[in-house]
Amino acid sequence: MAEPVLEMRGVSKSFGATDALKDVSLSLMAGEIHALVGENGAGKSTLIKAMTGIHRPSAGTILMDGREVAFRDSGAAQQAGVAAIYQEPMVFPDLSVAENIFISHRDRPQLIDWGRMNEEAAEIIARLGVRLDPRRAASELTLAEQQTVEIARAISLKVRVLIMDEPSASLSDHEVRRLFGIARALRDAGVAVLYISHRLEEIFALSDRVTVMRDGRHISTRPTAETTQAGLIAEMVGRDMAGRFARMPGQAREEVMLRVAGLGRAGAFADISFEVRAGEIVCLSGLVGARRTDVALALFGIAPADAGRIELAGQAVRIASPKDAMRLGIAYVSEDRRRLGLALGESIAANITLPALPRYTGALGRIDRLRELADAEGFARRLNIRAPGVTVPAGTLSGGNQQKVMLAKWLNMAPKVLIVDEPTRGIDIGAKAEVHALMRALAGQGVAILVISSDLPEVLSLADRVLVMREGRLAGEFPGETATDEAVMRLAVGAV
Amino acid sequence: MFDRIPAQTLRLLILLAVFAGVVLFFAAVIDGYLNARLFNRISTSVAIIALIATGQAFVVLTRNIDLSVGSVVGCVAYFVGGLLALWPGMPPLAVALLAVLIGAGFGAVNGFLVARFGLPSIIVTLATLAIFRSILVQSSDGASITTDSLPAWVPGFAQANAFTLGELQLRWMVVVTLVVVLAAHLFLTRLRAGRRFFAIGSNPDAARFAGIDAARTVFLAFVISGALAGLAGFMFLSRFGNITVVAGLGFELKSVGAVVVGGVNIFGGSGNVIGVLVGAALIDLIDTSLVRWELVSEFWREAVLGLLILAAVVADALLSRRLMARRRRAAAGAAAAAPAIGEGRT
Amino acid sequence: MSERGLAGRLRAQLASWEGFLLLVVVLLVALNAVATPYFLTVQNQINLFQLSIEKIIVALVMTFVIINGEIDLSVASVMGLAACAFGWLFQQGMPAGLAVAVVLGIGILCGAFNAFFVVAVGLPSLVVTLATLIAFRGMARILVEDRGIGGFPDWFNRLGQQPLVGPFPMALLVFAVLAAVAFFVLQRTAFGRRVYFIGLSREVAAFSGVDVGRVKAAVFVASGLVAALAGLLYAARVGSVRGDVALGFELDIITIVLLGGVSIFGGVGTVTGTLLSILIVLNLRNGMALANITGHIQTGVLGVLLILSVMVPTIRGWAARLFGGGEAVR
Amino acid sequence: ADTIMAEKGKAVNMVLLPKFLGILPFDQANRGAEEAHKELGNTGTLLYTGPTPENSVAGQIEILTTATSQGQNVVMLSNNAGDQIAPAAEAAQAAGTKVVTWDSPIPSGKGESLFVAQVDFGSIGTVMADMALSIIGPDGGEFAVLSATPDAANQNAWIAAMVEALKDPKYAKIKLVDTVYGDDQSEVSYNRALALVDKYPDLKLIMAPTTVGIQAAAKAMQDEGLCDKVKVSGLGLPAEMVSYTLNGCAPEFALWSFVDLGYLTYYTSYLLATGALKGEVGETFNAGRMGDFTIEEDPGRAGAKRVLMGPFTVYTKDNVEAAAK
Ligand SMILES: Nc1ncnc2c1ncn2[C@@H]1O[C@H](COP(=O)(O)OP(=O)(O)OP(=O)(O)O)[C@@H](O)[C@H]1O
Ligand SMILES: Nc1ncnc2c1ncn2[C@@H]1O[C@H](COP(=O)(O)OP(=O)(O)OP(=O)(O)O)[C@@H](O)[C@H]1O
Ligand SMILES: [Mg+2]
Ligand SMILES: [Mg+2]
Repeated sequence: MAEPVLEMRGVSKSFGATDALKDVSLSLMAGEIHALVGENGAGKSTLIKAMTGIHRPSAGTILMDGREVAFRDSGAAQQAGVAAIYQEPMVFPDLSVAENIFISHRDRPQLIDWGRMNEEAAEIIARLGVRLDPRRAASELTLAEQQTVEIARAISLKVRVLIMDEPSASLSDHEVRRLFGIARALRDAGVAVLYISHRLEEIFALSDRVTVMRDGRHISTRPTAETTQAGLIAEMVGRDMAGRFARMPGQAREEVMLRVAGLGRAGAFADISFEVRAGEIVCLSGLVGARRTDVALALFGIAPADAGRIELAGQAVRIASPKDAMRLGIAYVSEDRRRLGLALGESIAANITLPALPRYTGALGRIDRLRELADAEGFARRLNIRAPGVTVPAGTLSGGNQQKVMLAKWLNMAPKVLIVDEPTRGIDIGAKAEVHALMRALAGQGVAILVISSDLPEVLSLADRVLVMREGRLAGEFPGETATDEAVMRLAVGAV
Repeated sequence: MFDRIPAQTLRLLILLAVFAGVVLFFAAVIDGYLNARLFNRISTSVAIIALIATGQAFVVLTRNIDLSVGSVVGCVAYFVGGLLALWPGMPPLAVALLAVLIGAGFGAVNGFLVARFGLPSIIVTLATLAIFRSILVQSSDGASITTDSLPAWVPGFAQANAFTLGELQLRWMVVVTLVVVLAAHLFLTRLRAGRRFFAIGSNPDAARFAGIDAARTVFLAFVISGALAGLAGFMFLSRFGNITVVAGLGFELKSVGAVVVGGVNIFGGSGNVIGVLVGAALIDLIDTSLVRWELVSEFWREAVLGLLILAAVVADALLSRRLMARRRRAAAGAAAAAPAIGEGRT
Repeated sequence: MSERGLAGRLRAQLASWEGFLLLVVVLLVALNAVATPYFLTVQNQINLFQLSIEKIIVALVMTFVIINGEIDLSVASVMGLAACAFGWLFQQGMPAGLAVAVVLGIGILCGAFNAFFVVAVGLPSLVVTLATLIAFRGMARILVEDRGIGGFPDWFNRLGQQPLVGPFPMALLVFAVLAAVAFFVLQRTAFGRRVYFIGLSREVAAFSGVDVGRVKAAVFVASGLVAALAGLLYAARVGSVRGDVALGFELDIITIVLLGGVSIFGGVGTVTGTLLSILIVLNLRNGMALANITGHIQTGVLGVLLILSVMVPTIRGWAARLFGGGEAVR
Repeated sequence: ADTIMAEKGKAVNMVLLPKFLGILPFDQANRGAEEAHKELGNTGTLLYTGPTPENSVAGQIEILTTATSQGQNVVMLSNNAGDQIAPAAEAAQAAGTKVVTWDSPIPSGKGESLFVAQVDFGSIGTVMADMALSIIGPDGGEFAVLSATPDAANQNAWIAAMVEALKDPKYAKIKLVDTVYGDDQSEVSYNRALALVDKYPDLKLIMAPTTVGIQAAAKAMQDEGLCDKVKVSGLGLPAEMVSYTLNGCAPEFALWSFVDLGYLTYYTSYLLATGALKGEVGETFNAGRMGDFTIEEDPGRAGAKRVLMGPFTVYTKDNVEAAAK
C-alpha cells in the first residue's frame, strides 16, 4: 500500500484535568474512507481538531507525506489540503450561502464576481442533491441546510484529506445517500476521507477501514470487512450490547394526555391532528424540513399555533409561551443544543435546574444549592454523564454528553408530556440505548412522549405509534409493530 | 416588488426614506429651511464625523468597538498642528499622510492588544481613550494650537471647493470623505479581504474553524479606524484651527451612534458604510436643524434630539422588519419561517 | 469530583479573578499606607467612598445590566434628571420628602422607558440608551435651564453631608445595604440565576421557560431606580443641583464593572468582583490624589491598569505554557 | 487703615486649582502664581493640579477634599462646580484649609474666604453691551450670545449683567435674540455660530463671553465669508484673536490678564494663610508689583467678599498685536 497522506504519532491532549487524548496514533491513506467510532467523549472530535490545527497537541507529532507538520491554525491546515466539517454547525449567519462556501478559499481572485460565485455555489450544492438558493442568508437556513452548506464548503476546497465529524447527524436519508456518493467519488480521486459517525450502518456501508477509540485511547484499526457490528460495539463500550434495541411491548394507558386537533400556523404547517396517551411513545417521522419541529414549537408555546385546538388531559388549553407549556407539564427538548438547548458557559447543575428553578427556591427566592447539586449529581449518575463534576461549564463536555445534560434538564421538570426533538442525535450507541431505556421507563410512569426523530431504526424500535409528516401536513400513521422503514419512507417522500 | 432588492440595499433605502422624512418635517416647520446653505453646512460638518464613523464601522463589523477615536482625533489634530508650527514647509500631501500614519499608529496599539491577546475591545479602547487623552494633556502643557501658527493652506483646505453649482458648494473635505466612504464600500462588498470583516463578526468561532486569520483582520480593522480618525484629525485641525486638549471629546459616542443608526449590527456581521454615512448625516441634520427650530428653545434641544434619534431608529427598525417579514412570507413555502425568538438581529 | 473542602475552595478562590483582584486591593492599600500618612485616617477612608458614592452605587446595578447581556448608557443622565427634578419640585414648593418619592418614581419611569424599547420594540440597548443618554439629560436641562438650585432643607443636606451612624454618612450605609442586596439577589436567588442565563443565551433561557422580557425589564427598571437614588444622594451630598450633575459618569461606572471581571458580552461576572474593583479604583485614585498626581495622569494610570487587568489570563497562560501546562479552558 | 504687607519666607502649602488642566488661561494664571511664590520666598509648596475637562465638577470636589486631608494651608479655586462644591469647601475651612476663589466664585459664597475677582461682574455686562453697541452701530440690530455651557456660573453672571445693562435706553435699538451654548468645544461652538446665522438672517453680531467660543465663532464667520455681515465680539485671548481683529471679523473684544490674576490670588491667599490678613471687609493689603487692594463686599453675591483686580482691556486693531506677543 501507499504511504499515508496524514499520520498522527503518539498524540496526546489534555484540557485542564481531562485527558481527552492519550497517545493516539492513526494514519490515513490516500484513496480510503476511514471511519472513526467511539462513545461520546471518546476523543474523536478532539483528535480531528488536533489534526487541523485548532488544538495544539500536548505531545506527539503529525506528519504529512512523511514530513512533520505543525499547523498554526485551520487556515494553514486547509492550505496543506486538510479540510474538515466539524460536529457543531459553523456557518456565518450574515453571509449568503455562496459566501459561506467560498469565504475561506485562498485561491480565488481578490475581486469578487458575485454572479460567478453564485453559479459555482449552485453547482456544488447540486452535487449534494439539495435545492438551496446560494443567495439566501445562512441565518434563514434550518440546521440541516446549514450542515449542507458546511459540507459544500469542505468539498469545494482542493483537499487531500477530508474530515467529517458526524456530518449525517442532521441529514435526511436521501441527503446521506448523496453524501456517500460524494465521499466515494472523492476516495476514487485519491482523497483520504476520515468519517465519524455513531450510525454503525453507515460505517459498514461506506468505510474501508475503521478505527475505534475509547476514553481518549486508540483501541483498534482494521479493515471494515473484517469486523462486525457487535464486535465494534464491544470494542467501543467494552461490553456487550446485544439485544439493547429490541422492541418492547407498549405501555400506553387509556387516558389521552395530549390531543391536538386541526392545529396550524400560517406558513409552517396546517391541519395537524393526533393524540398521545399517558405512557405512550409516539414518534413523529418525516424528512428533514417536514415542519415537525414547528409543530413542537407550537405545542411548547415558542411559536404558538394560529389555528386548531390543544387539549391536555381532556382540558382545552391555550399555550402562548414556554411558561404556559411548562405550567401545564409539557417539556420540549430542542434539536439545536448549542443555540437553544444549553447555556454552555453555565455549570451542568445550573443548566439542569433552570426550568425547574422554583422548586429549588426558598425564602426570598434563595436557591437551595445543596439540593441542586445533589439532584444534578443524581442525573449525572443515572444518565452516565462524563464530566469532572457538575459544577464545570456544560461547554467543556463532548457533544454527546451535552445532549445528556439537556435531557436531564427536562427530565428534572418531571413533565407529563415530554416532546423530544432528535433525542439521540450525536449520541453514541451505548448512550442511545440508555436514552431509549430511560424513555421507556418514563412511559412506564405514565408520561406521554412525543419523539421527533429522523433516525428510522430508532423510530421503529421505540414507537408505539408512528406519525409521518410531509410538507407541513400529516401524511399518515402506523401502529409501531407493523411499521416498516419502507412504508414510512414512502409516506415521507410522498411516493404512492 | 421588493423581492429583487438585496436586504442591505433595502435597509439603506428605508434609512434614506427616514432621512427624507426628517428633512421634510423640518422644511415644514422652519422658514426658508431648504436652501443651498443647508446642504453646504451639513455636508461639511458631516465630513469629519462620517470619516470617523466609517472607521468605526470596520471595527464594529468584526464584533468589536473603538471608543478611543475621539482621543485619536484630538491627538492627531494637536500633534500635526504642533509639527506644522515647527516645520511650516511640509508639503500638504505629506501632512495628510502623516496624520493618517499617526492615527494608524494609535489604531495599531488598540489592534495589537485586541487581536494579539484576544482582549475585549471595549475594555482596551475604554482604557486607550483615557491614555491617549492623558498623553495629549501631558504633552500639550496648556498650550493650544491656533490658526495663526499654521501655514495658510491648512485652514484653506477646509474652505476649498471642489465644485460649485450655483449656491451649492462641494468642499474638498466632503469629496475626500465621499471617496473614502465609497472606497470602503467597494472594499467591503467587492473584495474577499473585505468580506472577512463580515465573516468574523458574524461568527468568530466559525471563522477560526474555517481558517480565516481573524487576528489579522481585527488588527486591520483597528488600524483602519485609527487611520481614518487620523485623517479626520487633520480635517478637524484644518476646519477649526484652534486645537485645545478637549478637541474631539465625545466623538466616540457620536461615531457609534452614526454606525448603529446607519444600520450596522452592533454585534457585528452585517452593515453597510453608505448607511453609516447616512446615519452620520441624519444625526447631524437633526442636531443642526433643532438649533434653528423656533419652537425648540436651547434648553429643549437635547431632549428633543435624543427622542428624535430614538424615533428615527424605531421607524427604521419597524419599517425594515415589516418589509422583511412580508418578503419572507412571500418567499415562504418551502423555506423556513421566521424564527420566533431572537430580538435585535434584523 | 468537584473540589471540596476548605483548602480546595480557598485555592480555587485565589486562582480566580476575584482572588487576583483581592491581591491587588491588598497591595494598593499597603502601598498607600506606606506612601502617605494621610491615607489610613478614618476621615480619609470615609471620604474615599463618599467622593464616588453615586458611581459605586450605580456600578452595583450596572453589574446586573451587563451580566444580563445589555448596557445602560443612560444612568448618568438619569442621575442628572433625578437630581434636577428634585431641585425643580422643591423649588415649586413641594415638600422635600414627597419630592424624594416622586423622583424615585421618575427613575422607575426612565428605566421602564428604556426597557420598553429594548424589550418590546427589540432595539439593541446600546442604541436605546445612547439616545436616552441625550434625552434624559435634555429633560434635566428643561427643568433647571441655566440655574443652579439649592437651599434644600437641613435634614436633606445633613443626610448627605454629616455622619449618620458613628462616623458613617447615610450614603455609605445605603451602599452597604445595596451591595448586600445585590450580592444576595445575583449570586443566590433564582432571579439572579436567570439574569446569568439570559446573558449567556437568551434563546436558551427562553426555551427553558424564562420570561426573558420580564427579567430584562426588571433589570432596566432597577437600573433607573438606583440611578435616581444615586442622583438624590448626589444632590444631598453637594447641597445643590445643576444641569450637568453626573455628566459623563457612565464611562467611569462601566469601567469599574468591567474591571471587576464582568464580561461585556454578558453572562459572566460577580458582585464580589465589582466590589473589589470598586476598592481598587477608589484606593488607586485616592492614593494618587494624596500623592498630588493630577487628574489626567490618574485616568491614564487607570487605563493602563484596565488593560493589564484583562491581560492577566494571557499572562497566566504564558506562565502555564512555560511550565508545560495545557491551554486555558475557555 | 494701614496697608498690610506680606512677611516673606513663611511656609505656606498652597494649591492652585483651575477648572481643568490643559488650556492657556489657567496656565497663565499659574505663571503669575509662580512668580509670586518666588517673590515671597515661600518655603512651602505651590501645587498646580486640576481635574480632566470631562470630569471637572467631581474632580474639583475630589481635589479640594484631598487637599483638606493633606492639611494644605490654602486652596485657590477657579470654581467650575457651582454651589456643589460648597459642602467640600466648608469642610475644608472647618479643617483649617482656607479656600480662596478666583476667576469663578462659589455662587452662594459658602465655604469661601474671599473671591479674587478679575473684574467687576456688573461692569463686564456693561462693557459687553458697549461693545455690542459700538459694533452694531446707532441704527441698531439683532445680536445673539454664544456661551460656554449652561452651567458655567461666571458666564451666566456676565450674561445676566449684560441683559441688565441693556435695559438702559441708550441700547434700545440693539436686540438680544438668542443665547446658545457651544460647550467650550471648538466644533460645537463653530456649528452653533453658523446655525445662529441661518436662524436669524438679520443677525449683526455674535457675542461670545468665552475664549473658545469667540475664536470658533470668528473663524466660522471668516470661513463662510460673513465677516461683513456678522461680527463677533466677547471675551478672548489676544494671541488667538489677533488675525480676526485685524481683518475685521472681530473688531473689538475684551479680556484681563490671567497672569496678573494668578499673581494677585497668590498674594491674597498667602496673606490670609499667614494670618496677616483676617479677610474682613475694609482691610487693605499690598500685592507686590500690582499695588494695593482692599477687601470689599461683593455686590453680586450677598454676604460674600471680594478683592477686585480690574480693570480689563478692550482690544481693537490698535492694541491687539502688541498684546498677542
Ligand atoms: N474545550 C474543551 N475544554 C475542556 N474539555 C474538553 C474540551 N473539548 C473536549 N473536552 C473533553 O475532551 C473529551 C473528548 O471530547 P470529544 O469532543 O473529543 O469527544 P467525542 O469523541 O467527539 O464525543 P461525541 O461523540 O460526543 O462528539 C471529553 O471528555 C470532553 O469533555
Ligand atoms: N437556524 C435556525 N434559526 C431559527 N429557527 C430555526 C433554525 N433552524 C430551525 N429553526 C426552526 O425550526 C424549524 C425547523 O423546521 P425544519 O424545516 O427543520 O423541519 P423539521 O421537520 O423540524 O426538521 P427536522 O428533521 O430538522 O426536525 C424552522 O422552521 C424554525 O422554526
Ligand atoms: Mg465529537
Ligand atoms: Mg427539526
